[in-house]
Amino acid sequence: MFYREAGDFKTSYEEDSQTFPIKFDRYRYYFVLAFAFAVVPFVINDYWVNAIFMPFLIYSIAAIGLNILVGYCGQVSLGTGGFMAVGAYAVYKLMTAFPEVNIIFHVIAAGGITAIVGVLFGLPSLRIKGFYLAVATLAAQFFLVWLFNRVPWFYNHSASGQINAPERTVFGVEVTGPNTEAWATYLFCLVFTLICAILARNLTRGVQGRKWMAIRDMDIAAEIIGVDPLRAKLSAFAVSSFFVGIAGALFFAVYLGAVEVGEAFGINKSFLVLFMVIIGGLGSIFGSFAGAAFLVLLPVLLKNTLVGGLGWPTDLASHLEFMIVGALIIAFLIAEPHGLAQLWRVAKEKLRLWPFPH
Amino acid sequence: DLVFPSLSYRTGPYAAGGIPFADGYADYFTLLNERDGGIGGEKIQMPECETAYNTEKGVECYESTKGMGSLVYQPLSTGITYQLIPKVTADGIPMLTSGLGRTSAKNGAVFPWVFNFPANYWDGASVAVKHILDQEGGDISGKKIALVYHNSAYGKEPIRTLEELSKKHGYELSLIPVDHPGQEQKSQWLQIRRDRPDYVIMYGWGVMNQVAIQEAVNIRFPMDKFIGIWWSGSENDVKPAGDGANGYKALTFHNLGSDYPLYDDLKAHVFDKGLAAGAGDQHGTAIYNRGLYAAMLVAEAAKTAQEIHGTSQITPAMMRDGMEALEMTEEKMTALGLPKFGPEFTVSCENHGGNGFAAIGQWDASAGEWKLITDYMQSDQDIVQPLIEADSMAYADEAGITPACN
Amino acid sequence: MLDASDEGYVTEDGRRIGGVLMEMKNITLRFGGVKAITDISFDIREGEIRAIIGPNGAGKSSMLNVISGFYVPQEGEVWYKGAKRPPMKPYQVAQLGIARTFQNIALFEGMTVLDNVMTGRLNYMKTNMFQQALWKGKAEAEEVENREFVEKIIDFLEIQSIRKTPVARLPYGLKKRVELARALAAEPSLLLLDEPMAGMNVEEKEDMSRFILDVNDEFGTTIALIEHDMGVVMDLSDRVVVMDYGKKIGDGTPDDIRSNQAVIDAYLGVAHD
Amino acid sequence: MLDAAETQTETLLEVNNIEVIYNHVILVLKGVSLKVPKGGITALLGGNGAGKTTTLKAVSNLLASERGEVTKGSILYRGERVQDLTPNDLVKKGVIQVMEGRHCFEHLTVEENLLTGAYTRGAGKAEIDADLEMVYNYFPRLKERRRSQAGYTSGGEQQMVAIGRALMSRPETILLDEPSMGLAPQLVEQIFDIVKSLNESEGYTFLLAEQNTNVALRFAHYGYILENGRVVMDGPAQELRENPDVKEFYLGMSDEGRKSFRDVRSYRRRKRWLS
Amino acid sequence: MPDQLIYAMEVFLNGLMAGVLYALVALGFVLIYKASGIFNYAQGVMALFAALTLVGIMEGQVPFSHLINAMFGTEIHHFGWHLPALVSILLTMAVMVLLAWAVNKLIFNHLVNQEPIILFMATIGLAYFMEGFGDIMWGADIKKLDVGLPQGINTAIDETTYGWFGYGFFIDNLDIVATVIAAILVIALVIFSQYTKQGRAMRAVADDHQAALSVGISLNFIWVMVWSLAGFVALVAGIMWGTKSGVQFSLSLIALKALPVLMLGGFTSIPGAIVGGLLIGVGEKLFEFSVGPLIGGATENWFAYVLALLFLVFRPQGLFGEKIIERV
Ligand SMILES: Nc1ncnc2c1ncn2[C@@H]1O[C@H](COP(=O)(O)OP(=O)(O)OP(=O)(O)O)[C@@H](O)[C@H]1O
Ligand SMILES: Nc1ncnc2c1ncn2[C@@H]1O[C@H](COP(=O)(O)OP(=O)(O)OP(=O)(O)O)[C@@H](O)[C@H]1O
Ligand SMILES: [Mg+2]
Ligand SMILES: [Mg+2]
Repeated sequence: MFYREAGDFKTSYEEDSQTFPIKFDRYRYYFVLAFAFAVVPFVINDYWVNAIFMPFLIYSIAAIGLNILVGYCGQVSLGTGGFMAVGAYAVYKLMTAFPEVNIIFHVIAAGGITAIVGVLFGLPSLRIKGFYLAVATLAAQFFLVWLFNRVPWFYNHSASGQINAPERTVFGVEVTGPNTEAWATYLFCLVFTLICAILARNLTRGVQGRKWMAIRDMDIAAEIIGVDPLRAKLSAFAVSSFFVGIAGALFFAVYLGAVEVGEAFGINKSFLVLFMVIIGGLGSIFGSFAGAAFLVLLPVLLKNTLVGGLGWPTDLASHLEFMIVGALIIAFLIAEPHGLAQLWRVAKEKLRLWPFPH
Repeated sequence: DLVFPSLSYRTGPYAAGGIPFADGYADYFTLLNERDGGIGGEKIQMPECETAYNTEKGVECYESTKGMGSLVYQPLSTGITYQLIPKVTADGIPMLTSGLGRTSAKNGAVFPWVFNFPANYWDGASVAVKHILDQEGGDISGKKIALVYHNSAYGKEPIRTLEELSKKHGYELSLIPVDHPGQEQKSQWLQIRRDRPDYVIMYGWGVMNQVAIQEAVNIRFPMDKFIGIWWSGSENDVKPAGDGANGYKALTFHNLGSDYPLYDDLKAHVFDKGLAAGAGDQHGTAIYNRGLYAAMLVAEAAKTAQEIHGTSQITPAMMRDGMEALEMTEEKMTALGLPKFGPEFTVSCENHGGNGFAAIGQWDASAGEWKLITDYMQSDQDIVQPLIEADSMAYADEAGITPACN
Repeated sequence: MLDASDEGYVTEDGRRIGGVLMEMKNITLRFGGVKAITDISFDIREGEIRAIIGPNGAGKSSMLNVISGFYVPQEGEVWYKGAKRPPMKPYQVAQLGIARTFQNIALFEGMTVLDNVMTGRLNYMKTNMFQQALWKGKAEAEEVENREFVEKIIDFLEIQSIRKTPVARLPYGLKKRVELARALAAEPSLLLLDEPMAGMNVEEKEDMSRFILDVNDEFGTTIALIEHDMGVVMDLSDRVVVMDYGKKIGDGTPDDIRSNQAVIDAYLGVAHD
Repeated sequence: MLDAAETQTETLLEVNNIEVIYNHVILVLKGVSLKVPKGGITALLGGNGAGKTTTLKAVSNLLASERGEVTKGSILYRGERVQDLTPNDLVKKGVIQVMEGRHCFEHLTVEENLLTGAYTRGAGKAEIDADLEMVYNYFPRLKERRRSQAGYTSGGEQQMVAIGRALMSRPETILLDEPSMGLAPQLVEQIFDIVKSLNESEGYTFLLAEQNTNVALRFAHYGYILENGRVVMDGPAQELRENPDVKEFYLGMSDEGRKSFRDVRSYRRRKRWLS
Repeated sequence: MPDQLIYAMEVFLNGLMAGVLYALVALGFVLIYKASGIFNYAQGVMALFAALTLVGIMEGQVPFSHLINAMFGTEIHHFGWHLPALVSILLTMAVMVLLAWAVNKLIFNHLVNQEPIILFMATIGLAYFMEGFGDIMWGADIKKLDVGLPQGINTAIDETTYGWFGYGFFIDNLDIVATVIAAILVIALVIFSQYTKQGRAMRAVADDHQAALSVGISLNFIWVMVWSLAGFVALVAGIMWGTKSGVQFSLSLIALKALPVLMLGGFTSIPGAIVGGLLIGVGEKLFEFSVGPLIGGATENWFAYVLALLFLVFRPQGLFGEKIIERV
């Protein structure tokens, strides 16, 4: 038996409700953290950061945010791209309006602004449910993109309509602008990701999380046992948008550096993040990471093997990449509809029983 | 080896434009390798990376290829260009965006690593108006010109220029945006039908072009008064509309068709050897020629660099010098087997964008081909140059750059 | 008939029943053309076990829904704790101390048993979202405190062993018990049970009966229950309302009901032993 | 009515030692065997989670849609292996299941629900109308509600719809899962009367999972008692009814007759045959 | 009559026509949603795939030629035939049935009884797959599609209205054809789903997979049938839109135009798709015509959604959608 939780008894409720109740898991978590903070920064280069780590970390935040809304509160949203745009433009306006304030606060404030916008667009969720709501959130997506494209104030009247991240530092180290170091941007994003994950975990394990899940599982029953559906849903929209806004802010300021709204925050972004959430596992923080990793890594991996390894023409490779990603999504769903997180859980369950079949 | 990565897009919504360009870009380098053994004796490597016109993939492509010693980037996407401007600047790798990208990058004092010769979006707008002036015998005051544009940063580029020009020439400008992807343009074209503008200028890309041309045919808008930017001037854009599209015009900064000595070489050294890139069915199309032309400019710049620095093994920084000292003359082009293929121009530190020459091509539906109907004309520098100055200086301010030419 | 004076009454087995806790006055509920409830009045007294019976489709569940605020009757008033209850949302009703179980089990399938029961404590948990997000401190303390209470309920209903099981995997009977646990966790003053024993065998019904009686006894919870098993109804309840086609056709002690001819005709079929 | 001696007649359905696993990990049935004779009413009794529903679903091949599978044993219908058939093949062979918990088509009207029951039949309109009339005869309440969406009908009404729908397929064998759940007492009687009359006059065979042991054993010919995924006892209904354990645990009778539910408050641990 | 009013009328009529085209796409969604509760994200890609296949068959393109050429160094592209449109349409239909069969066999048979969002996700996987597959099979370049449908301004209407108002209305012939086809489709589909046994079974399946199985409805059969129907609708939509704009990747994005239509009409209602389409078409065109110029235009994308959203706030299941049953 590889995996044991027997003998790991809890003597207090605090211990019982901790994030990794099993010792083995807890150590693995500490190990990953230590590795991410103490080893990775020293070995990565531009490619790893810009092509893999940064998108992974930022998308993880977005996925966590969306997971709160979709996975925990059951409100399917396709407005993620629009909300990320809010985060991006908010941080841009803040950065250019208050250059003396530290960018950390700008990013957090951008999250806050996005939360407010999220709540506005979440209002209809009280009446509109399921796929109707999903489609309705597209209104946010299209409207916001149109707005940022339309009103020159948002892009400081620049001729091209693009926004460019000016140079900003944290502790004297540049984290945005052209002259950043790989490790610095990586650490900056990593800290945000970690904090967001912890906050999300805290919010979902307690009473707030239960309210959301109750609404998700059966909204009528939830209301009858005392959950105010409007507040629960709006709070989910707020928290979710907060994270998504932070992701959008980092996406623009730290990762891309220059952004055109329709391109970077179009509807594809909304779908992409939703895919991450579903593939990773609805209602699971770990799943958000898994989903983000899956959809960030897989295409890169496929491309590198097909084009780099096998020398296929790029177009064939990328068509094939589409087919493989699609087929994998389906295969995963068939194997385990509840996402990578659940696959992991079942695998653990099997390991625990191993070598016995049941 | 000389590494010229190709960030192409053969998939996604703009594949139809991306494929011929990437093919032309690749075939030209293949030709140099096969026929001349590369440039100055150095073989050319051309790693291709698929971006699907997506900025994030573009970044990934840039990062994954820059380690190979890439000499110059040519992303063929305005979005990716903006992404890469700070990156190439920091990494010291030149970037060429012929007829696209950030217009004000023409100011090499602010954008030392970015080049956009021979013409840019603002030149395009100006040349279009110039053509209209010619058509109307020099007076267009009181005429109506409508701009149908892709509602994105790219599509909005010409607005300022056209506004300035309208002040100068006294025409009336109306703006008609079309949202991505632009499959439905009923309202826009009904509006045009009602307002009856004398001319329509279009800045479109992708499916928007075909639909616009089809709708124009439907409302019987006179095709010879409908002028597209070079990105709205491929065979793909006009063919779906059939005969109705006959007479449609589009700008171009290079010549059209396959009637050049170079094509014989291409046939002998590339096509017939089965080395053609892609499916090999794009030869001679407008955007394929653009790919050839872009590759030719890169190759000539590389040669110039080799001459300047006296070494065949050039670095990105040397490449930049070559680009900055590039001089395209008719002799040079004729020698390359591309007589009259593009405008003549010279590049300098102050001017990374050439001289702003472009010509008008016209679609001949019965022959199924584009034909150049004018000479290369220079854009109205009095209007364009100050705009570039203003925009690049604004950028310099924002990004804290001190413009300098050594 | 019992003497239903304001002071209450004493049951056969000697329990004291208090004053009127909830009173339904002339309730009428329609769905389009369907009249689910027609002009029904009855009361529920403090500490009482009150049964509602009637044929299928009589409007019993609808009545519970009216009580919990999910259906809004077209006519009639609901009085609670001596005051007329203004129109409210179901969650506000829950905050008044009315908890319930559902005819078609309405557990939160995606959560574990423990989480389900903890949802019953929602209205006792007051930390705000920021405290929640920080967790350490207030939020954790509150969680632990409520968890202790919930554990008591879990012990009481003997579902310790399935605490961490997702409810979706549980068999029907256990789900019903978890649902009861959730309702109890809210420490309600009025507990509404909609067919708590449907789909159970005698033994399980005995268990369930025991829980219901214990709740009533130990916590003094007032209970209104709908049930089709006459044995259970007659044995457990203090008073019974009988509905048929949305109308009230009987109200009284089990013995009264047993011998009520209208009830026998409409519902019991044969006189129940 | 058949009696014990006559159950020697043809065995219609035979379940041999089946094991069922859900989700690849949860073992639910641990070797269940039973025989359903033609023209008989066989009851499957047992507490919550004993595996009654699972057994019925295994027979009707509905397990796959719940990520469950039969991993061992065999299921024979008229001597023919039916495990690999699709549920609709089985319905065509005359086996239909009335699922636990009603499972009506919420958005269809009551009448449309009933008509879906006749899906597999190639019968003409007249014949189907006649059957519809028959169902309405059995359940007059449904006739009143025929035009309303099933989702809005009460629990009991839905149960009637589910049973009526199964009858519409003119089956040979009906697998009834907890037909009495949530029904008013006279309706329970009535439904069992219907079962009995269908059994006697039309020769339908029934396999019946029931919690209401009392009624079930009154109407069934033969019974199996399931606990924890195993058959712990079986025998003619008559005998089971007499069995003291059954009496105590399933019928709620003590020697003094029916116990009152009020008297169970004193703690009492149940006896298990196996656990 | 004042000019503005006449123009508005023209815009109105064109809005109706555009709405019909949206509705054609929406219909495919409705069919599949109605029969399985699956929100088929791949509907747009199916239209693209159908159109690609149609062109490919008509022009005698060799499927997978690019792949074959890349692997074997061959140079094959065309079979060299040119099939009549009708034959090609029938052949394409056969391909769509095959696709329906494969989709069910390989995907949805394994996902019976899953939550809607999971099924939705599976269709996303399908969309990815088919996008790559269609491109590999037929190439990513733009293809012209001409099955002989009339296109361009309808002169009769132009002249008549000119006679009336002194301003000729522009109505596209293609739109008129689309309207006729859509009307026929909708009537046929409504009759099918409301009054036939298979239609009833289809709705039953949507409500409860397991219960449908238990009464002997073969999910497999129903789904293959419905996906084939949806494939057929996709083909019709593909032909219409392909004729308008050429057959190419962007065709799959028309799905986005269909979504607000779905919301407005109700996911489950066939007539709803048409009515929703008309409302959206007219609404967005009139808005762009009247308000658009004031706020900078290009409002159509979001306006359709906002219109649908506002509407839903008052009627959460759309105009004709089935009421969401809320009972405890
Ligand atoms: N889909 C499923 N996934 C996992 N476990 C299941 C599933 N369905 C049933 N089980 C488990 O199988 C066991 C037997 O369940 P089953 O429904 O067959 O019991 P039953 O005898 O019908 O009980 P009841 O009288 O409550 O209906 C239970 O422990 C249940 O938790
Ligand atoms: N939301 C609703 N819309 C329409 N009709 C409804 C609704 N809720 C209940 N009804 C109808 O009201 C009547 C009473 O239903 P109710 O559920 O209260 O019955 P019940 O007494 O609980 O029956 P059962 O014992 O079968 O559960 C039924 O005929 C039902 O169809
Ligand atoms: Mg009820
Ligand atoms: Mg059961």
